[in-house]
Parts: sequence; C-alpha cells; structure tokens
Amino acid sequence: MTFVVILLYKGVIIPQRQLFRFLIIIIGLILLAAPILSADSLDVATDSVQDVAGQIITDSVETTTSTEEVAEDSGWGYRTERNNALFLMVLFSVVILVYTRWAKQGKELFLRKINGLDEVEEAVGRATEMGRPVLFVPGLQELDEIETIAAISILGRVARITARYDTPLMVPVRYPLVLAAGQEVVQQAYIEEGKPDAYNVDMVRYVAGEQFAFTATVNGYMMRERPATNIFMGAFFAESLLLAETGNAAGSIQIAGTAQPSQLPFFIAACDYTLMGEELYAASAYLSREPLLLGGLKGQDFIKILLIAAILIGVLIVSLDIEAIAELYKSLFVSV
Amino acid sequence: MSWVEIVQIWLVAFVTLSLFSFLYKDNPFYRLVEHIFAGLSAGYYVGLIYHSVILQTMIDPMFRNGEWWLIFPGILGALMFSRFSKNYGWISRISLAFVMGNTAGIFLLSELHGKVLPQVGATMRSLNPQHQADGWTGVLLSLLIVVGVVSTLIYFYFSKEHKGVLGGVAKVGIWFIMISFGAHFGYTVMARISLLIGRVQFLIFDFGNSIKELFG
Amino acid sequence: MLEVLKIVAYTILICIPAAVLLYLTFKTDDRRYLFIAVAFYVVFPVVVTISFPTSLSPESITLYEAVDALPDSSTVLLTFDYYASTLAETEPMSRAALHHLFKKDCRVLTVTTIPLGGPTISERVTRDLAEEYDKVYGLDFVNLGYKANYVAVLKGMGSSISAIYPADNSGTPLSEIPMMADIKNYDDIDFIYVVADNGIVEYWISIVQSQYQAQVGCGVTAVMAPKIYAYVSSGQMTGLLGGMKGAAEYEKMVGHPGSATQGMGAQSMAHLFIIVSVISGNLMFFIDRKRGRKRKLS
Amino acid sequence: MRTIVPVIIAFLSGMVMILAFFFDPEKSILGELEQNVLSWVTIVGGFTLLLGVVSIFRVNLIAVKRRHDGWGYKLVTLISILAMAIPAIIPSKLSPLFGTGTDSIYDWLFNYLDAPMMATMFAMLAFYISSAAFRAFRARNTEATLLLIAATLVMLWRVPMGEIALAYIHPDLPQAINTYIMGGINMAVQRGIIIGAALGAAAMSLRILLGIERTYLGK
Repeated sequence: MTFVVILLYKGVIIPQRQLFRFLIIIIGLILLAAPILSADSLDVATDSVQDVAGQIITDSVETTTSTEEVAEDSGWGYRTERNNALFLMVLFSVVILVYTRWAKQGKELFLRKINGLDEVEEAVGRATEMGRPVLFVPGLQELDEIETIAAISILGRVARITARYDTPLMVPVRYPLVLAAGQEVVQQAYIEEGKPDAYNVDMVRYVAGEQFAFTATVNGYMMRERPATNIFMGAFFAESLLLAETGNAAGSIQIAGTAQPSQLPFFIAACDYTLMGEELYAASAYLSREPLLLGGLKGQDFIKILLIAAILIGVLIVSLDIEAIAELYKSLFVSV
Repeated sequence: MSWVEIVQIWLVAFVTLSLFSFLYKDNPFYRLVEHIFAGLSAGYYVGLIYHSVILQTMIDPMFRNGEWWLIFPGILGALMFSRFSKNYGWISRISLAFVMGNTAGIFLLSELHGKVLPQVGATMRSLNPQHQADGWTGVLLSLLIVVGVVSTLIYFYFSKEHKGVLGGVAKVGIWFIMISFGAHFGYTVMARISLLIGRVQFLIFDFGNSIKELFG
Repeated sequence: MLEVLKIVAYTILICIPAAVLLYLTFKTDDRRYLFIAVAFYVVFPVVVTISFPTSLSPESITLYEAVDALPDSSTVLLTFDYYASTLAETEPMSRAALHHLFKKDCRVLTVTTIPLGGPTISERVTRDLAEEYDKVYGLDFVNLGYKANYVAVLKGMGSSISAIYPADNSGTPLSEIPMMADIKNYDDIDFIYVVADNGIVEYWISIVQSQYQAQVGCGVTAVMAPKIYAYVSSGQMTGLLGGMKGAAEYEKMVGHPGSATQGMGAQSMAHLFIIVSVISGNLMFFIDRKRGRKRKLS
Repeated sequence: MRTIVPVIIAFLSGMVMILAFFFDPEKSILGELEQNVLSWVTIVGGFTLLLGVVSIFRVNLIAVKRRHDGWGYKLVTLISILAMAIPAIIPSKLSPLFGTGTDSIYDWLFNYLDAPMMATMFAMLAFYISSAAFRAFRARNTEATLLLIAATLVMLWRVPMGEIALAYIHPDLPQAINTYIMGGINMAVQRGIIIGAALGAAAMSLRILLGIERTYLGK
C-alpha cells in the first residue's frame, strides 16, 4: 500500500485528468472497502492471506466454517481467503498503469526487435529483385480486433519498404473499416517516403465479405500474379490452410503472424516465418510505439518475470522439503 | 421409412452434395446453398432472441411478477439500434459500454484468479525423487513441465534481447513450443477428418438406406 | 498377431491407391486427385466397417470415474456449448454422457451458450435419449436453453439460476418445474459436464470452477483438447475427452458404441494417408532441392 | 458527454463485479446488485445479436434494390432470413408449426437445412488439410521439423490403428506419448501460453474498465 501511495505522491502517476481520477477511484475503493467493511486493515489482511489460505489447504472440510467465522465478524462478509487475488489484481493494475503512463510520457522503454520483422524486410527486398508484387493480407476480422490493429501497423512498415523500392503492393481486405484504415496507413507510408505519386488507391482493395469468397479471390490473385512475397498478418481461421497452400504452389516466400492457436501450426508448417501469438502484438508495439500497446506489453513482461521467480522459488521450496513454508507458499496460489 | 423422412433425407443429401461440389469447382449450386445458409443463420437469431431474451427474460417477468424495472435493460438494448443513425449513433455506446464494462470486470478477476494463480501454483512441482511415486521418471516429467512453462514464458518476454542465458532458455522454449504445436497440428487434423466422417456416415447410412428403400 | 497382419494388409491397401493418386497430383499439379484419395480413405472404412479395439486414455477414465462416483440421483449440469458444425465430434459425447447419467438416475440440467443452434440441438439430443430411458421432462431433466452473453450467464448462475433463466427453453417458468425446486445455484449441482467446441470451456474453469468450487469435467473437440491438458494437470478440470477418439472411449466405457466408435476405422485410415502425404511431400521437396543444387553447381 | 458517459457506465458496471467478488453475496446488498446487473447484461447482450441480423438484412436489401452483381443470391438470403424468422415469432398457440418448439418450421429448417450446411462447410476442410499436407507442410528448418515429427507421432497415437502399430515398436510407447508429449511438453507450453494470454486479457479488461481503451466505442 505504501508503494501505491509513494507512486501517487511522487508524481509517477501524473494527473492527466481522467486516468488519474479513475486510478484514485479504483485503488481507493478497493483499499477502503476491505478495511471498512471487514473491520480488517489491508496490511493485516495481506499478512493473514497466508494463515487463512493455509488453513484452507490443510483442512478443506473446514473451509466453509472458517469462512463463515470471518464473515460473521464483518457486516459485509469480506472474503479474506481471496486476498491473494486482491493482491495480484492491485499489483497488476499498478504495474500496467505505471508503464502505460511512462509510455505516454515518451519515456524510453526497451522492446527487443522481433525476429520476424527482419524477415519481412528481407522478403520484400526479394520481391524487388524479382520485380514481382508483395501481397499483404491483414486477416479476416474487423478493425475492432487487436490482431487486425496489429496487422495494420505492420502494413505501415511493409508499405514504407515497398514505397522505397517501388515494389507493387496488393492488400485485399474483407471489411470496410479495415479498408479505410489500410488505405490511410499505406498512403501515409508513401508520403513519408517521398513518393506520394506512386501511391495508388487500388493497392488496398475491398474484395468480398464472405470468408470463402474472399479466400477464393485472393487465391486467384496469387495464381495469376505470382507475388514474390505473401505476408499474412492478423486473425485467420480455416482459410489459413488454403492461403498458405496456394502461396506455396505459386512459389512465393511466405511470412505469417496470428494469435489464433489452432491456425498457428499450419502457418508454421507452410510458411517461411511465423510470428506466434504475442509476438504479433509485440511486433506491432515495436513498430508503432503506441503507448497503450507498449505499456501493456511492458507491464505484462514485468509480471511475467515475477511469476517465473515465484515458480522457481516454489519449485525450490517444494523440492527441498521445507515443510513449514511449502504448504503456506503453495496456498498463496490457490483460487477459492 | 415414411415419405416425409425420405424427403428430409434427400434434402439434407442435396445440401451436402451441393456444398461438396465446390471441391470440384465453384458452381451455382454451391452459391445458392451458401446464401441460403447465411440467411437461415441470421433468421435463427431472430427467433432465438425473441423467445429466450425478449419474452422469457424481459416481458414475462414484467407482467407475471410485476418486475417493471426490467424495462430499463430493454430500453438500453433498444438503444443499440441508434447505431444505424448518423446523428444519434453515439447513444448506442452507452449500452455497449454497459456490457463491455461488465465483461471486463468479470474478466479482470477471473483471468488472474482463475487462470494465472492456479496455473502458476500447479507448476511448483517437486524435483525430489523421494516425493515422486515413480522416482526419477516422475522427476523427469516434473522437470519437463517446469522447464517448459518457464521457457515458454521467457520466449514471449520482450523486454530483453534474447542473448546469453536468456537466449538459451528461449531456444529451448521454441523447441518445446514447436513440439506442442505439432501435437496441436495432429489433433486439428483429427478434428477435421472427424467432421468429414460425420457427413460420410450420413451419406452412406441414412441417404444410402433411403435409396435402398426407394429402389428396392 | 492377427491385428498386426490386419495392419500390414491395410497398409498395403493404403499404399497402392495413395501412391497412384499422389503421383497424379504431383504430375498434374491438380489437387482434386488428392481429394479423391481422401474421399476414398474415409468412405471405404465406413462402408466395409473396419473396426479396431479402442484403448482408453487416463484422462477419459478420470472423467468416467468421476461421473460414476456420483451418488445416484445427484444433479448434473450438462452443457451443449457447440455449433452444428462440429456435431460429428461432440454429439457422440453428449449422447454417451446422457446414457451414463440417465442410467445412474441422475437429474440432468442442460444449458447452452451457443446462439446458433445450441437450444435446438440440446432439445433434440436430450429428448431422444430420455425417450429411451423413460425419463420425464421436468422431473428427470430440464433444458434451460440459451441466454445472451455467456460470461454473465456463467457468473450469474453462481448466485441464482432463476435470475438468469426465469424460464426454461420452452418458456415454462422455473417455479412451475418440480425438479428446479431445490436447485438454486452451483451449490446444488454435483457435477458440471461441459461438452464444447470452443474457448467457452475455459470460462467454465476460470469463472465457475475457481469461484464456486464446482467440479467440472469436459469433452471437447480435438482442436481444443491440447490446451485443456493444462487444466487437467492443475486439477481444475476433472477428466477430458479429446475429439472423436475421446467420444469413442466414453462410448466404450458406457457400453453404448455409437457413431464415434464406428468412425475410428475411417479416422485411422485417413490419418495414415495424411502421414504418408506429409512424408512423400517432404521427400519430393528434398529430392527437388538436391537436384536444384546440382543444377546450380553444373 | 458522448465519451464520458459510456466510460463511466462501463466503469460502474465492471466495478460492481469486482467488489462483489470480494464479498459474501448473502451478507450485503452487493450480491443482489451483482445478480441484477448480470441479468440486465444478458438482456442487453441479446439485442447485440439482433444488431448483426439487422445489418445483414440491410446490406442484402441494398444490394437487391440497386441490382448489384449477384443480387439474385442476395434475394435468396433475404427470403431465407424471413422464412426462418417470421414463423418463429408467431405464437405457437396458433399452431405447433409456429414458435420454436420441436415441431415448428423453425426447428425443422434448422435441423434439416442449417445444421447439415454448417457441418458440411467444415467437413470440406478435411480435403484441404490433406492437400496442404502433401504440397505445403515442409520440414524447412529445425522448428518445422520438430513440429512435423510431433504431429506425426500424435496422429499415429490418436487412432486405434496407429496405436497398435506404436505398441508393436514398444508396448509403453503410446502411454509415453500421452504422458511426456501431451501431458508433459505440450501441457507446459499450453500453460505458458494460457498465463501469457490471461495477463493480456486482464490488461485489456483493466484498460476498458478505466476508460483508457476505447476502441470498442469506435474511437
């Protein structure tokens, strides 16, 4: 709690009006609610996580009775056994918000370069050598899906390279909003590379609304034009197979990226390089430096390291048979 | 088999074969069935929502039990349709925000409390052969699991370059991930084949029997 | 030994048409030859009913034993969280589960979180099986049907089922259904048997199992199965049926072999064919690459 | 006004859930509040689905009116929507054919047209998978090779014929695949992915709750 207070006062969380107000509300409500309603101060509560949760593990039969006892003390029945979730939630929220804040302030946040991005550059270069087009499919979802947003920011990068080398670019899309966003991003890239005349509205094209009609059209294009490089980024479903197979038959270099777990194996087996799951978001955060994406990603990284540490400590404690701590430590990770 | 049943089976068979005909090449039958499909699916929602949501959850309790306040979610729901207006489209955001906020509230805790905590807890496995019923084989499994979870988390860690120890762990991570995706691949193949088997069973048993019935 | 001979015979049988059709595909670059091959390997075993003994995996046994250990006439929530597109994998699971539950005289409550077809499928399947076991609607089983926004539905049933479902699927108020008199929320449900073809199965764990301590077991499509292993291993999920094979295993344990058991022959043949395709495709790829290199060198 | 009201509503409706999580529902007003909010959400959520139907109807209607390419097919879609929807909303008291009961037109159309169509659409993927297996899935590097080997083992293990063949090599092999590949390596990786994805989803939820993330509001 002191950590939170320090952060608030030190001005790490600077009063950008709304964020600040809501931050205060959420943390305030949670912190206040626990002690007032359960007649239990939070510091005591976090300490007692161990005792209560430990009890639950050892005698699960008595769980209900012990909960009731706690509940009887307090008017609202605050559930002390869920303090571990409360702690994780508050920690998680603070970390994410602080990193987002830092990202918004333009603080230097390091993100490693994602390997797939180099491959994209190389593949586009190959298309230039061969004088054949680059095909970019930004997935089959509407713009409200994060995967599509990530795909559009990668499209911006690809368009800059094609603009630089005057390589033809083709971007078939399935939804009107993606069409608008895609055209904007591509045009912007061509302007930034100083080649506004080379930009052509038809580079980003609405193809068809229906899933398989869309796929059939894109496949037709691949067989006709034989693009040197196919880039599939975003949300793909059953059509992933069809697209990757046709591209393979057309002899194109293929790079894919999706977070759809059931399509990833097919892309990996059929494409030359694949951005898997979170890598897609990381690539887009790396390129766009969008504070929300970047802050979220950094915050999650921070929590991941804590979790890894927790796992390793846990393994150690359990393996070394430190009985006194073992049950207690494990009970911190029990969800009740 | 009554003639009604036979007609039904033939209808299903017609639909099935029309769709399969796409494998040979695109054709009007496929197109026709595809558009009927789109329409029926949309129409299904109308009947479902009308009965299960509007009648059963809203109107009936309002009149039967006098729960008049259910008119409010009804209004909120109806406001969704303001989206089709250019000037009042923003009103629909209120209803959307109500649903999205609620889901977010549930998710924030259920993801941390129901997934992260227990999954992390379950990874704390003993590497001590005395704790394992099957001795070192049990340790091997535990080791695989601990290394697998940690290296996967490291592979998807973006705040440091993958060099040195971190790079080594990430490399192990990618091998593990590939084996897991291989398993996923195998299972997905199984899933797709199963669905085809389902249709083939229909065509051979049901449709086949109806043909037998008709032509002796 | 007989089985091994059988396998050898089938392998030869697989190899000849497979080789011919793969060769044709390779020569003409027309994948329709491959389509013919797939059709052949799926249709042939179904027509001649090739069958093999189904072995049981520990995850399926866990599920079966958990259900079997329930006292007779306990209350079980059976979910129909699947679309009609995966009926071939999931319907046998639901049927086998109902066989098991009705045999044990359990009271069955069904829900669905799938808007497109969920309620229709659950009505069809439960009434079909209920007829076989002479079960009465409202006393032995109730279909709650569908309500929108599954996250809220799963969470809401934790405090009160009747707040989320004021009426059953056909519109009868829950207060008029005798079976529902003593079923208020998850506390009154002894086991949750999820049959799903999508990520909703994870919410049954992260929301219902974690927050209400309900015992959850599941049957899922093969696409979902690898992920669920993580929940089985953490003890959050009691047992798992994976895809059509899982369904066949449950059918075997319940003693009602159905369409899943019947499909195992075709499944075997098709898998072997796909493995052969992958291997031969890769062989050609490597031969081509070697030749290409030699050509470059010369 | 146009943004702040939705943001506040989202915050409040989510906060109820968060607070209710930490308190015994029987002991305070929070339990009742939670219950009401949830049942309201199921009602409002239902209208969201109708929204999709309305936009499909509109798009197709416009295409038919303006005689776009293939408008005949769009007309078929429109007729199908009406054929399914109209009998469904007529009260079943008039005839068992109406409504959504087991003898209704609605039920029949679903069971004998919609369901087989859906099943067949997905069954076609079996064909595509096999052609991709032959023509596209290549062991082009170490990673892809590992993937294909694991896939082959799992495909063999998961069918009775393959299982017998594997057991012939070594009787414990099928069991070992289940324990070490599926329950060991695969399980561990899936767990890592689940944890990562859960953190991502929680971060997203947090941003929606606090009104930082407004993409869903069309911003």
